[in-house]
Amino acid sequence: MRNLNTGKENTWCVGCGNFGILAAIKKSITALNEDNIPLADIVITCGIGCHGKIFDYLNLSGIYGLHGRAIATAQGIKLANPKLKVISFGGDGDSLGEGLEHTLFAAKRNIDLTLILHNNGNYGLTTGQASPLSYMGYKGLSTPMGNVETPFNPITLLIEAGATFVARGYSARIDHLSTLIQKAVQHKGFSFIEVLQPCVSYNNNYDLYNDRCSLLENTPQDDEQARHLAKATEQIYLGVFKQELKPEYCESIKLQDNPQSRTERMAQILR
Amino acid sequence: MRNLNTGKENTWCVGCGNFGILAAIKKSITALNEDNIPLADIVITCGIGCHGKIFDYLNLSGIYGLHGRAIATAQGIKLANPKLKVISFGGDGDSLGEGLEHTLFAAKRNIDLTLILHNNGNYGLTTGQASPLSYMGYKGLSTPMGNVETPFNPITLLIEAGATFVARGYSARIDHLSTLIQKAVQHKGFSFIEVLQPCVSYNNNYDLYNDRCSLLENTPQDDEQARHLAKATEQIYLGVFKQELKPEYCESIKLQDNPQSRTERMAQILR
Amino acid sequence: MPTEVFSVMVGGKAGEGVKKAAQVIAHLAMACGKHVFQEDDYQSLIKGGHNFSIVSIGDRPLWNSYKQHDLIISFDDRSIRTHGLELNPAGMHFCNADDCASADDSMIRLPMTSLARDSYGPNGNVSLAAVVIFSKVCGLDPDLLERTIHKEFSRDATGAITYLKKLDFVLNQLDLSPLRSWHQASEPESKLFSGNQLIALGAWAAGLDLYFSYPMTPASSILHYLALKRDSHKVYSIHAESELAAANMAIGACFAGKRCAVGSSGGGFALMQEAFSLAGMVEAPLLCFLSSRPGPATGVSTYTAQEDLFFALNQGHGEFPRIVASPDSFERAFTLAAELMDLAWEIQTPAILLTEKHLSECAANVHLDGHYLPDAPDSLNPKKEDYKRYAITESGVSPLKFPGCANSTDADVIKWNSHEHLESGVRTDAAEQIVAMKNKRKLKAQSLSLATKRYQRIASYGEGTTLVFAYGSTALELREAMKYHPFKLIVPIYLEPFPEEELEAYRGKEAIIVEHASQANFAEFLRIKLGIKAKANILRYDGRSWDSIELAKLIREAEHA
Amino acid sequence: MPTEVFSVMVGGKAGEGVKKAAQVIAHLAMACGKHVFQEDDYQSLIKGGHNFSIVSIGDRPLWNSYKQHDLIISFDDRSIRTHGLELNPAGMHFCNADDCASADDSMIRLPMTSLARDSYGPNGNVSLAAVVIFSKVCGLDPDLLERTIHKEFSRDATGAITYLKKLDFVLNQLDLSPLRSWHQASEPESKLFSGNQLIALGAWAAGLDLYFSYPMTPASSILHYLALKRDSHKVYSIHAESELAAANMAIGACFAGKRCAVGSSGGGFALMQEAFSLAGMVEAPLLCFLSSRPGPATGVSTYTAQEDLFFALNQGHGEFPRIVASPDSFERAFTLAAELMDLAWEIQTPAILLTEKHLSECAANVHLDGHYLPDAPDSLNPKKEDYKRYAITESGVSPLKFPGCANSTDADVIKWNSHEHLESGVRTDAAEQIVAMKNKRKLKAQSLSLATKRYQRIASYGEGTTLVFAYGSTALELREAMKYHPFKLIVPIYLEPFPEEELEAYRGKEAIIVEHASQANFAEFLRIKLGIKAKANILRYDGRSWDSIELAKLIREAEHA
Ligand SMILES: Cc1ncc(C[n+]2csc(CCOP(=O)(O)OP(=O)(O)O)c2C)c(N)n1
Ligand SMILES: Cc1ncc(C[n+]2csc(CCOP(=O)(O)OP(=O)(O)O)c2C)c(N)n1
Ligand code: SF4
Ligand code: SF4
Ligand SMILES: [Mg+2]
Ligand SMILES: [Mg+2]
Repeated sequence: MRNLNTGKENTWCVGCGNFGILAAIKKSITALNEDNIPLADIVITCGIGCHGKIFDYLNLSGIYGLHGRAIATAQGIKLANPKLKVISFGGDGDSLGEGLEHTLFAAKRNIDLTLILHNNGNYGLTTGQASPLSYMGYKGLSTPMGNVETPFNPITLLIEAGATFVARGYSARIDHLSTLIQKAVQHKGFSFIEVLQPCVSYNNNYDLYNDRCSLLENTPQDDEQARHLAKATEQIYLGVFKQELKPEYCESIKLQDNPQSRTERMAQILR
Repeated sequence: MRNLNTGKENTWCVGCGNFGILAAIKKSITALNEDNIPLADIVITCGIGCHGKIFDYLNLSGIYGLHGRAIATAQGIKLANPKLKVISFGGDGDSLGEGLEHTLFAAKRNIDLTLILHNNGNYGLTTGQASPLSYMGYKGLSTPMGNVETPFNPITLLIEAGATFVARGYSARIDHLSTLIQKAVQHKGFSFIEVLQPCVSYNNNYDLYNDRCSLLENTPQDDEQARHLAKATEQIYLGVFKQELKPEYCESIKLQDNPQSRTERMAQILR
Repeated sequence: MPTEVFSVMVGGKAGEGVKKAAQVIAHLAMACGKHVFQEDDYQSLIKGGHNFSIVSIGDRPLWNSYKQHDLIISFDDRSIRTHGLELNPAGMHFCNADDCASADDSMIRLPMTSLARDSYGPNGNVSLAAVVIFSKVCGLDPDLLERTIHKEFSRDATGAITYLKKLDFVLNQLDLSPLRSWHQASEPESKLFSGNQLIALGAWAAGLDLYFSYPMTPASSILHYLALKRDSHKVYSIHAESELAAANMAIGACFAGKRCAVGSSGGGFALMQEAFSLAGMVEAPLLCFLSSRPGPATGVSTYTAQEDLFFALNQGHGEFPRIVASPDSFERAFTLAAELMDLAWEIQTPAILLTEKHLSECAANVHLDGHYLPDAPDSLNPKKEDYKRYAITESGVSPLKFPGCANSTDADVIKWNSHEHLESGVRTDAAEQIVAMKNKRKLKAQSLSLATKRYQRIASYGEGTTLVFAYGSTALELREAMKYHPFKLIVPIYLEPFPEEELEAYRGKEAIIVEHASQANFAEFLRIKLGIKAKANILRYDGRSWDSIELAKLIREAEHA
Repeated sequence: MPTEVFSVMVGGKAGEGVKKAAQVIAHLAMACGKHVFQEDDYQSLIKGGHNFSIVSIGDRPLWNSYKQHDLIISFDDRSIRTHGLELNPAGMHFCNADDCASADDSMIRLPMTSLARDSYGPNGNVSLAAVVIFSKVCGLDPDLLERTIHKEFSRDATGAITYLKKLDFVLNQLDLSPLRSWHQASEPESKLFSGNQLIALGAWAAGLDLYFSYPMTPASSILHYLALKRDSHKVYSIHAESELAAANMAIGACFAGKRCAVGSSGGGFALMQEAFSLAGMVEAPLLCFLSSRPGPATGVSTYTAQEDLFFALNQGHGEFPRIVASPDSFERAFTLAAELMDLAWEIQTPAILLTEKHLSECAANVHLDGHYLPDAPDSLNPKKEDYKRYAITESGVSPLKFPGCANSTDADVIKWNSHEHLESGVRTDAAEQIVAMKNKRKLKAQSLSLATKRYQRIASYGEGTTLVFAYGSTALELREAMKYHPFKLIVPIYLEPFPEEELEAYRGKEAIIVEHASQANFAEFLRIKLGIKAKANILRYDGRSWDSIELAKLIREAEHA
């Protein structure tokens, strides 16, 4: 298998949760490749933010897209070649702020791709402003007197929008996260993983996560239970909250390749 | 009280549900005015679509904004003058497609304004294409072989996003709808009303609604029950699904007027 | 008006089938070997209001619709009031006896609504009446009419035939003498196409597989047309959640090797600017159809304008090569869409086909023959090893590979990057690397200029001492105006890169410049590019198209100004 | 370099407080009566990598930072490698003995990291070391240093003082002879401001109440600065969910009578285009701060560029009057922000303050005195009765009323409309009404041209036979270059409406044109507007600012080209 490193200097802060995500994704890719998915069939997209830098550190094909639009770009790739496994990396500002609509519509469509949300509860790259997942009271440069908005809950929001695979991992639990990623990529339909990703510079919640994270015993039996468990705060549950099979978008629209040559097309028009 | 008609020729199709919404809003405004809200303090915004034409038929101040952005514009108005009662009219394509992010963030912020969603299950004005609320299988000009996406449920989506007043009305039940609107406007915080609005030209579901609509007996006791009732299809429930008091955005950011003159501001800068 | 043109106008409420009637009339005329030009005037409403459609018919190709008519059919009183004075001396005005308070004695009354109710039931629609009247007035073969009705009103063919019979009966009683006697000709070579249909087909001929769009008049009918062709043409129309989604999806699809396009009007393009700039940076062959209407903002949704020229030329932040071209005829709508697709892929940079409601939504009989474009050179055969997405080459154009496709292997890493990047596609902030990539894109701009020279970049029509400049569908209005007053019309088809070479002869010349804008934008453009001096600016900015006879007069006046 | 300028460079990792150190150094120099210019070079990363900051210090105002230094302080080895050669002959290079593998004997080693750890604990930060070294090297009063440290490093003042003492001890042992001996002067009249701070304050002075934004470098610090001033200045910064939200919110706030602004870089403005066009249509006084960085797309986030000129001039679909102006100095950033706020409200149309990372994020000592602008005439006193939002007036500007405010009554209906509209603000599709409103907006364009004449629209600096044109922060680089080679610099501050009158004297002249872009955009602009012939184009497009000495050389060369 091709080496997954690019040699690009890594510029994440020492101790950043993103390192765990990078390790987990490499593990997952290796496993998927062993499972007979050629690397050429794996494509990544990402938004702009600290999370996006993963693009430069992973020796995989893909698009380092615009802030907030990686999931739209990913859908375009999938529609053009449904054979590809498309994995999109999003920041919380990126995927649930600037690009919220694309995330929810991808879920609504149940298009077969995977969104990995780097939830660090802030805009890391632009120096720690509040994000849609920042807790109330969070002080960042755009909210120095404290954030006054209630954060979204990404798990329940994505369930509501229609995602058919919804899970939560933690960047410090690399093996668990890697298993989630493999499941998500193998899932036929839209899959979403919220990754709890401590940001040592602006939102260092390692202690909180290390204290409270625990694994779900089973996939919840229905959305209600999933919601209940996803919103729990005394325990922060990791694992698969929802997994369901529903018609997939590219299949529903009956996508087919059109091998017609230009002359054949012209002839068809003139017919 | 000022006459609420503008004299502008009404160009909705005969039988369109929008007439009921127009009647209900007039009733509500009259009632609110009797309740000592001056007309000068009531301001409307709307998006582009059949729904948006209500702007021209209502003799009220406001902004006929861009497609999808009416709720953002409304928030700007509210922030500039929190005393105003701001009512925003949105189409389903408008508020849950093009402008989805603004709708969900307004709810998340719990900013004190009212969104009235004209749910006609299609893009009426642009000749009936599928909308984010179109049912699976809906055939419109952009989906002639049938819509393949699962529609959002606007009630549960808005609850998920954080709206503190969430209700459903039906354009053919004008009195009930008018009461909902009054409650919504009086509610301190973000209020949302989904109005079932038959579109006689592209999605004529009067029969369905007349058959199945029934009033909620009480406001559900919690979100779970609200969700359950909002998703029911054998019965389509009308009424208030959620009502809750939470800190309001403009108050949370401690908005105050700044009466300082230019000279005083300059002096403060030089200090 | 020279008698060679016969013009029909149908007016009524939205929902009454005005446009449908006009389409069938156009088809009937074509069946008789005639040329047609159809224009629909409608507003943003679904039922009611006032719509009208014009079908101008001639023995030669027509480039515009006429505004005075030989036959007017008014479905309602408002139509009578609005169009009563647009009748030619020898013409006939038929009105609906069920709604004709303003009718005068010169008009012929038919109880169109009551007969429709009698035939179809309460929701009976008067559309067909116009077709039948036209057929009578032009002396058409009843057989041709009946066959056409069977085909075109198949949803309720029985009702339609009943209606036809009833109308026939009443019309026969009137004992009218037909204005024309047209007979069916051999199967016509041409078909009725709108500009938008031709744009869609041109792009499809050049390989379009996916169309990403969000509806916006006057571009929506591209989406609708392609959506209908899903199964027959294996082309997939994605109605995205917004224009932002559409444009970013399209770039993703390019990356994965599919030819695709996006389309909208000015407002939608305003939302696609960041993605447009992205296409410049990642070097995506993003093909855009921009169909203009009056602005700013929501503006006037269903009318025509050319206000977006500088906007289109300057889309997207940052510097990168782009192509902007505007079709001046129906045929060109087809070939240009294909050309721009090829050019976008050849140079790997975004292209805009700029047009207007007038061309997008008008229709004419168009003969698409074999004189179609050859395959454009492509750059899809990169060297096997050590693939670099942004390899610096002499032309500035780098080889393209697609993931998981035949042209790439498991060893290829294909990275597109919205940041400034190295040849490998990995991000960079280094000063020398920034300069290297910017220089590469500048090189591409030169290659682009060269490449466009393979295509017809300007058109010229007519003869005369007066020089007139226009672009886009204004050229159509002018070509028809030429029939009434001679002048030489020069039309740049390509606007960026600008075809200076072909236009060198006109540098510094005086000319009359005609455009649909309130500021003389195109005139300013010509001044900048060619130093053209405006002898006169003929501007129209009420959203309506010109009557070509009127336009000819304006040009004559401008000559003497 | 003339000895009048003393330049300090601090280099190290992001997170080590490089910029903070530079700021304190600048403050110390100002306390000694000096003028300063600070520039920060950093990349998109939070910790690690390589950042450096320059503080150039002089006895006269400085317009740019210098790229050769009298004092270099390297916190890490990478800094030594990167900047080792930038030392002036008599200068000193201090490096961190804990990370200095590449140091040579000419450098002075201090165990900055270990001492910081000893003082603050394991997370000790070396920032302060640079301040102490500077203070020693320039012979500053220890008292001044200690007071400053108390104020500026108050988060852990005890740690800071300990660190100071330890550094002092080591430095004293080295027995250095200071390069300068500067003494505290009287309280300086000027303060250290970045361009962005001045833009924020200028707008606030002119009434800014609400700032709507989404963070994007290099505009973010306007948001951060204003957010901090919430309680003291009663100004409210809304970090919206996107740029689209920000711009539409701002238009809503204008409607309700509040002065507001939006700000972003090119990518964010690409997303605001539809709203920008809306502002044109509804006639909203939308003030925009556009701070450029290299594009296209995400481009190079933390560097400077002037690539967005034509983009800024042509924003938004459709035709409407707009204002684009670019500050050429720190003081102008302040006054121009205020002027543009006034103009936007006077004419009720959008305005763009176009600037670049170089001005936005560099800082200098600026003396804001009373020579501030008078109130601009406003149009807020409409007639009492029968209010019409879009009443057609001689100037094209209609009276403004605000709902629920003192200037309106319960009878007033105030309708803003994104569709073409009647005077009442109700939508229209009618041909004559469309024309009437378009003419009204054309009238406003004329009124705008007149109104801008009240302000200083061009600046000119220096003397000489060589004519040089530039705009924006490039003027700063050139004003400093003038110290090394004489030329006459002409700077249009207003770009739209373009101040042709003031520049008439230069029409058709030859000039050297200097800009930060890969294509000669500004040169093309000057050719279009004034027929200026480019004797030479001096372009820089690696994102970096010029060394003014280097720039002076380039100009000299260009003269002889
Ligand atoms: C259109 C646009 N707006 C703003 C930015 C600036 N920007 C870059 S990353 C970012 C936020 C990053 O936050 P998040 O998505 O949470 O990613 P993180 O850095 O936390 O991983 C912003 C605002 C941009 N690049 N593009
Ligand atoms: C940016 C932009 N894109 C597209 C349009 C065209 N457009 C106008 S209304 C509309 C959809 C209307 O649907 P909806 O919001 O559901 O309103 P309805 O007509 O059904 O009431 C669209 C696509 C537009 N005006 N602006
Ligand atoms: S700022 Fe936060 S998210 Fe970004 S690299 Fe540093 S620790 Fe990681
Ligand atoms: S199209 Fe539908 S929503 Fe629009 S006016 Fe007609 S019935 Fe109403
Ligand atoms: Mg984040
Ligand atoms: Mg709708």
